Amino acid sequence: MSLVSTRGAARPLRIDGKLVLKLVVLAILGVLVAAPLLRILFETLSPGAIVAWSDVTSGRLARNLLWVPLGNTLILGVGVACGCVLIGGFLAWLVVMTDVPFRRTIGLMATLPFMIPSFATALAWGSLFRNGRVGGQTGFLEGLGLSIPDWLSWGMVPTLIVLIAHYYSLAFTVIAAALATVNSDLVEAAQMAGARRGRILMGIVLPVALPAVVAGASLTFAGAVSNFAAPALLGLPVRMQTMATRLYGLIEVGQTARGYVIAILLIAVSALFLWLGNKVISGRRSYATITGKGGRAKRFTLGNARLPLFAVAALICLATTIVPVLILIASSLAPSSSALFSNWTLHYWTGASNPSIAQGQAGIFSNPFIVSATGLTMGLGVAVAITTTLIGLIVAFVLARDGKGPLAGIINQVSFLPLLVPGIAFGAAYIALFGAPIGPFPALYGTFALLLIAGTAYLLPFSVQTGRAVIQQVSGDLDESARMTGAGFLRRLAAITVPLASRGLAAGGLIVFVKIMRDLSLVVLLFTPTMPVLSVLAYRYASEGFTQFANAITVVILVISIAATLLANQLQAKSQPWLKS
Amino acid sequence: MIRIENLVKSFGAFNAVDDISLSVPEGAFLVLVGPSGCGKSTMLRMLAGLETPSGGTIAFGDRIVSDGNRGWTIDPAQRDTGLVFQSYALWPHMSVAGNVDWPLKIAGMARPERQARVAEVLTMLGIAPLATRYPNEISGGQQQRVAIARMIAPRPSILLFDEPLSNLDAKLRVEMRTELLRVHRATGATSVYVTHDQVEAMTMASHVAVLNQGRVEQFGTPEDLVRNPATAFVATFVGTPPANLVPVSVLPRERAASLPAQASAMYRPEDLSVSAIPIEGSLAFDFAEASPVAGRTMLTGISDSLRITAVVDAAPRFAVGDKVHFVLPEAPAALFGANGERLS
Amino acid sequence: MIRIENLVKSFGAFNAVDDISLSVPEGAFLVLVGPSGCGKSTMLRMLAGLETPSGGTIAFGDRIVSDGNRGWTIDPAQRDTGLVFQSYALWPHMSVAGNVDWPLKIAGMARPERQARVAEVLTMLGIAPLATRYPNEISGGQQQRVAIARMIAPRPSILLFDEPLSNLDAKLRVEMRTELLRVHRATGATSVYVTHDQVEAMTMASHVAVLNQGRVEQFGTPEDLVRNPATAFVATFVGTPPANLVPVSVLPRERAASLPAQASAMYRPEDLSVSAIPIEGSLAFDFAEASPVAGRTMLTGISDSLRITAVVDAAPRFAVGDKVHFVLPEAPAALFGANGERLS
Amino acid sequence: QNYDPALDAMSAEDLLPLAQQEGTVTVYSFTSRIAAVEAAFEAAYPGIDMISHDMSSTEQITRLKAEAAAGIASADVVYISDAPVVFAELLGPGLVTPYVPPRVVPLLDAHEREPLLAQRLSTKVLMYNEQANPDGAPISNLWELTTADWTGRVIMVDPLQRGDYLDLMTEIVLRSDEMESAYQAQFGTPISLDDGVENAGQQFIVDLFENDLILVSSTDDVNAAVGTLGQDNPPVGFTSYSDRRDNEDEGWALQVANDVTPANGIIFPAVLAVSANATHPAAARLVIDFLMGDDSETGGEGFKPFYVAGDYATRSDIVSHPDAVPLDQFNAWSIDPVATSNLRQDVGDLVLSLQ
Ligand SMILES: Nc1ncnc2c1ncn2[C@@H]1O[C@H](COP(=O)(O)OP(=O)(O)OP(=O)(O)O)[C@@H](O)[C@H]1O
Ligand SMILES: Nc1ncnc2c1ncn2[C@@H]1O[C@H](COP(=O)(O)OP(=O)(O)OP(=O)(O)O)[C@@H](O)[C@H]1O
Ligand SMILES: [Mg+2]
Ligand SMILES: [Mg+2]
Repeated sequence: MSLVSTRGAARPLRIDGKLVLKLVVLAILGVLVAAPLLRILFETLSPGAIVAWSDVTSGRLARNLLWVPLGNTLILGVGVACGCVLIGGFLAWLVVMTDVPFRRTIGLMATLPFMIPSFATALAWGSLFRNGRVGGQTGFLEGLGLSIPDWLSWGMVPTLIVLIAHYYSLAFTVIAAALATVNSDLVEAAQMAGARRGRILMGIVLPVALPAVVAGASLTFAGAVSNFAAPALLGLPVRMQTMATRLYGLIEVGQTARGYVIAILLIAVSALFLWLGNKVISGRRSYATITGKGGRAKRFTLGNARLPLFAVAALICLATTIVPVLILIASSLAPSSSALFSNWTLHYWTGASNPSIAQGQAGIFSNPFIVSATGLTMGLGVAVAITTTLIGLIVAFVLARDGKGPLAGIINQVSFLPLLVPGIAFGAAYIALFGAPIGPFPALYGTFALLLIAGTAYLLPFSVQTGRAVIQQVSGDLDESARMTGAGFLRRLAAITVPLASRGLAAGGLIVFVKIMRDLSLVVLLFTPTMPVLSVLAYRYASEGFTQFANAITVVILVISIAATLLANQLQAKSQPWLKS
Repeated sequence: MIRIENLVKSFGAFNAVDDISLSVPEGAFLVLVGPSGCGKSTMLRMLAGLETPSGGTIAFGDRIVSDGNRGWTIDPAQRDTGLVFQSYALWPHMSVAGNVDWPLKIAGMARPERQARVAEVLTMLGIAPLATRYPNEISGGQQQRVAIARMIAPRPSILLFDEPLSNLDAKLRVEMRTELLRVHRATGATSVYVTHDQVEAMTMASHVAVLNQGRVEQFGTPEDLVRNPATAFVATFVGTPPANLVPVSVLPRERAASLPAQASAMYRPEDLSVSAIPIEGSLAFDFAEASPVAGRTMLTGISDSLRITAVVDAAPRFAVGDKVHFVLPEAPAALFGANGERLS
Repeated sequence: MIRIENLVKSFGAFNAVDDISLSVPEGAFLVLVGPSGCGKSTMLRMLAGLETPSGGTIAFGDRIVSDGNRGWTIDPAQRDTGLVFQSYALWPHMSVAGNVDWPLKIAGMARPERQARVAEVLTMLGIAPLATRYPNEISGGQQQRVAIARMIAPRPSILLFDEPLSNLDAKLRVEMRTELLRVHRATGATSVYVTHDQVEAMTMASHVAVLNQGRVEQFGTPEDLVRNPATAFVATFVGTPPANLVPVSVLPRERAASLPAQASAMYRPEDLSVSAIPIEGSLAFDFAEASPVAGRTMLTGISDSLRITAVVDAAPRFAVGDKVHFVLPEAPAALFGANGERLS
Repeated sequence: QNYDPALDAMSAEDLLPLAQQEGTVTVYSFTSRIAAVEAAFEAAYPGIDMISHDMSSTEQITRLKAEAAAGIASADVVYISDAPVVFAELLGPGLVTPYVPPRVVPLLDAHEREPLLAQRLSTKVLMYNEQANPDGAPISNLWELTTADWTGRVIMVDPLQRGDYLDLMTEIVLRSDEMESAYQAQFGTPISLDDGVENAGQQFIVDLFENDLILVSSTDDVNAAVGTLGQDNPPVGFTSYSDRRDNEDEGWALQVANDVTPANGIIFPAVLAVSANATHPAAARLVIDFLMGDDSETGGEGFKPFYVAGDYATRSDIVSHPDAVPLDQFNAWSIDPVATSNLRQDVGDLVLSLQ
């Protein structure tokens, strides 16, 4: 495939278009991702820091520094990935392929947990299951007189559950996008074979969307292993450490080199998993479910199971979205974090400055910054979502259409790495690399552009993974028939691949949007003080102990995210008339 | 036994299947033929339970399996039917053997038995060497055979075929139809078979239904249809080659004489002869094509929108555009009225 | 002009196309026939530039467009070819009209002209009323016609068809082939056409190549192939119905007498007759099927793996399993050696 | 040095015109209270635009190092906690330079002027629930925390998650002698050290961890665990004294345990420095001067946001907040950032080996 359509005489020494495209992609990734990562690596190799490697991997501290947290992390990663794929896959199937009632609502709710910060989900867990180990307020169940054992209050089990409750929506989003394009005759063929619903789901629907399942598993795995809030809140009281809490702590107490070594090791381990996942989907199998024979999208009737399955879905949504959202909203209204449902006041939202409350902080809507910050944050979110989706699309296209060989392997791995790099390290590397002028390029320090580029690189994995999963489902002959017309690469991408994969691309874009809206570590390092974004404002409040204000801002972010989701769904429905059934 | 009563399927305002009633006994081999878009696949999909009728009923034996008037249909899984999809609908993520094996697994068959069955049907369809390939690694005709293998392996008691041999070469098609008939007979199943191949329809069918625009034009045995087409549509649709229908108004005067003016006259191709010069009872056409069939030559001529075909023992060589004079027999084989109804 | 030299395409160790050389002049209508999986689609895909050959070259006119030895191929976009995919490859997100329109848009045609062109080809293929539907809202045969419409609308100078009429009914197929030939002639394009329909091959082709396992078995005019099959394979593959090949060893003694023992004798179906009792020169087979063709009856008998077909004017009624005695003419129409080579 | 050394000796009045010429000044601050300072500063010195950037100490350090690597001078003033790390990572390599406004030199102790200027002091001290302990602190000796009475009832932030808690642990080791006599005072016998334990401070940490010390991830978790009203048997924990000011809003009953042998925790500085490559050196000094407060008892506008109970001004002429234990009666160890930064990693490794 050629990037530019150069008509003219045959040139016998033409270089292979596919190779060119791969090299271009690799160059982009090299600049965006590999360079900052290498910088982090080199930082651990400097004479003063290199000892960190032996400390972490083999010294007497290695057990507590690395091995035990690594073990916990892997359990979390694998457990969360499996749980998320199962729950997300189940809900996606229910929403996309069946006639379950209120499926739009379920579909919307299932995308929310990822937009709710994981600390809120962890708090929700605590407010139900917390026991007296730590002291302070105990949870609802102990309040009823039940005695909750430590393993249910603290440590691995609640962390796993909370992380699954938080991340399954990622898997849902990706898998739902893929399932929306599954030709219903594949399912019908399974029905004809006499298979029951569960068998069809596990035997045909999920396997045929395997790229999406793997993408969902990869993203949730990475999310779980790098999540700090949940293990810190729920694991620390029983001294459960993960790589993420270790990493955060080491950077926080100034042992940066050790922290970066841990990060690099985490990346290496995750890369192994990613490689395995990639191996599974880049074999000879095809996952082309959108074929050139105009497949129908049909909903399957659930019959008697309709209400029970709806109940299950509703329960999941209730537990993972409504409860945390209520807690979040309550904690933006309640003066005391230990009595979330009493003495509610709108002060933290709209109140004017009152010296007796929160040192005279006015409510967030009375804060002049909040409006400009909201605009700015959304601008940043939209800009990053667009650039990330565009670059992710091209990377995903290359991986999906030509995913074999070492070059593709490298592209795949490199484009996934940013997910595992601590934002602060990534941000620092970006300042160091792009802060100063490079050749003809001006210094980007303190500009919106730097944030845009860094945000793009940082969030690329989301769009690559989601994009790849859906593009793999578009049968190759659809692109080939467009090649026959003489259309160039970009033209085909825009007219054929993008519309067919649009649901997945939109899902990826939405995740990126939500993620950058909430991200702090990257933004705080790269942004200039004069341009506050919402997450920074929330951080300011939180760091002074004004959690209600911080939570109010989190709710604002959540509302924006939901609005964006609704908008995307709306556009989606309009732009895909052929999918109506 | 399959009994279909007043079956209707509409997509919006459009009736893809429009009030069809017919029934065939158990063990029958019902062939559906009809022009592209007449509702054949829709019929099969309703028989399979994949589509709920908009009206009418389908009964297998004494059991009503779909009732369009009440809007319900028994789940495909509980009908013991198999369907070869027109689009194959192979599972792209399973190998050829995997595709055939999965339904057997669902049926709860033991592993060794399954392996034997898979090997058996793959061999029967000549695709055993491809067992480990994936659907995207085999040719169109090979894919089609995998679709057939997958359907017949569990030996369902109702076999539904949607143009199952359309992408096979003539030789293989002849062999395959023998195999399919053998399966049909061996299992005592009832089959419904959609095809565009006249020879297939004639040799395989115990019953043929000719559909047109969602309705049954004629339902009967293959011989019936060829010998006694009930409508002009059937006359021009069935047969290799099908009969010619010439409006009385364009007939040579000597042939039109005793016929009603509004009618159309049917002539069988083998009753025509050709001549290089106009003679009595001849009509001039532009030569279109000639092809050897069964040791004879099939000649086609076109004149405006009228197309005529003659099968002759020996034909002079014509070039495209030559005038050919088709000589009509004294009396037409049948006469049809203005609305296609048979007059005599 | 298309010149193919020593063309090879391998998938791993398997050669789908295995050293094919042939050439046809500009304006030719080359038909490729061959059994399922013999490499026809692969050939077309290489001609289209979608696949790089593993070896050999393809030249359009004087210009080499693919060179497998050096591993390069000119982009499909720069070949001015059109391909009807065996799998249709319609764009599911575009309406029927949209599918046909998009290539014209790419070609930079102005809007009114495009609209006219789209309407023209849709009408020609009888799918104009479906213009606003999406591919998943039309039947298989209708989809296939959209695929044809999309390909011919921009009038490429090389037309590649991969079984373009396989899902159409016989009547429509006859009309469509006339239309396609008209397009072919009107644009002066060179066409390469894959089909399993013998009549299509015979009536449309200026040249026919019979492929088998990636190789050319015979290349020539349609008449050539039927009259003078070069190999046993061609003899049993081409013709409606194709010729019978009987090993000399199973011939009745009186017929085998003067023939070499290792050879196989070819008999044309129309040269055979049938008898209910054994007579001189007859061979007993189990009755398999009978079907009316061109006013005659085509009878097929099977005995072990041997299958024989006769076309007779009038045949008694047989039931499946009856013994039928096929009477062979004194001398076979041709003789082939043990490896399929023609002896006489 | 890219600035005029004379600046260091100038008074605020002298700096003002130069600063106004510079026009703007950028402050990296570890506390969001800088926003209030910004408003006050701009009111006090019209014509100078102060830009404050709020980020944690860790982020400041990371950012300053990255900026230095790229040759960027973005910050002018660095207002930061985590003094031990700052000394090692910023001051040592010369990324920041010290500055003490001449007018406050006599008001500060030497260790509050060097190596960097300390503006105020924060605490990590032992707190208890005064509702559950109406008779006063349940603890009078740190070693009590290692006894069976307090198993699973002492809570603090993981010292490997937050630098100030690591500083607390380090200080305990640095004060091993005092810990040793406190042991004697508590148990009546001289301390005997475990294998591999080098001193009483380390022994205390080991014993504390083995007594099921509960670790959490933030100070607020400690506050809620210790302070929440209505508990029968609340734990005690190390947290910031100043968090007591939230008692009413949050429904807490936090109170400091002041009479603890040998000390109830640590008191440590928030420091001010000028970025080594400051592009607005005069304005930077003016901001630091402003942040040090005026000569009134409460420090005036510049110090106002920091004049709260539990935070202590370093200036000897600013009196402690009336709601808090006065600084001179406050029984916490004042940390020595230099000594701390030398020992910190070792103590961290000890804590690590206990988890
Ligand atoms: N990716 C692949 N890997 C291995 N073998 C392949 C692959 N693709 C095609 N083949 C094999 O190549 C041969 C030629 O395939 P091709 O599609 O050209 O057949 P065809 O002549 O078009 O057959 P049909 O008439 O059934 O469409 C087939 O035997 C097929 O199994
Ligand atoms: N979703 C739909 N909306 C509107 N019309 C439809 C839809 N699906 C099918 N049709 C129409 O219903 C008619 C019957 O379709 P069906 O697929 O049964 O045809 P068919 O007889 O199988 O034709 P073919 O021989 O071409 O496969 C067609 O005219 C088709 O255009
Ligand atoms: Mg059909
Ligand atoms: Mg093919």
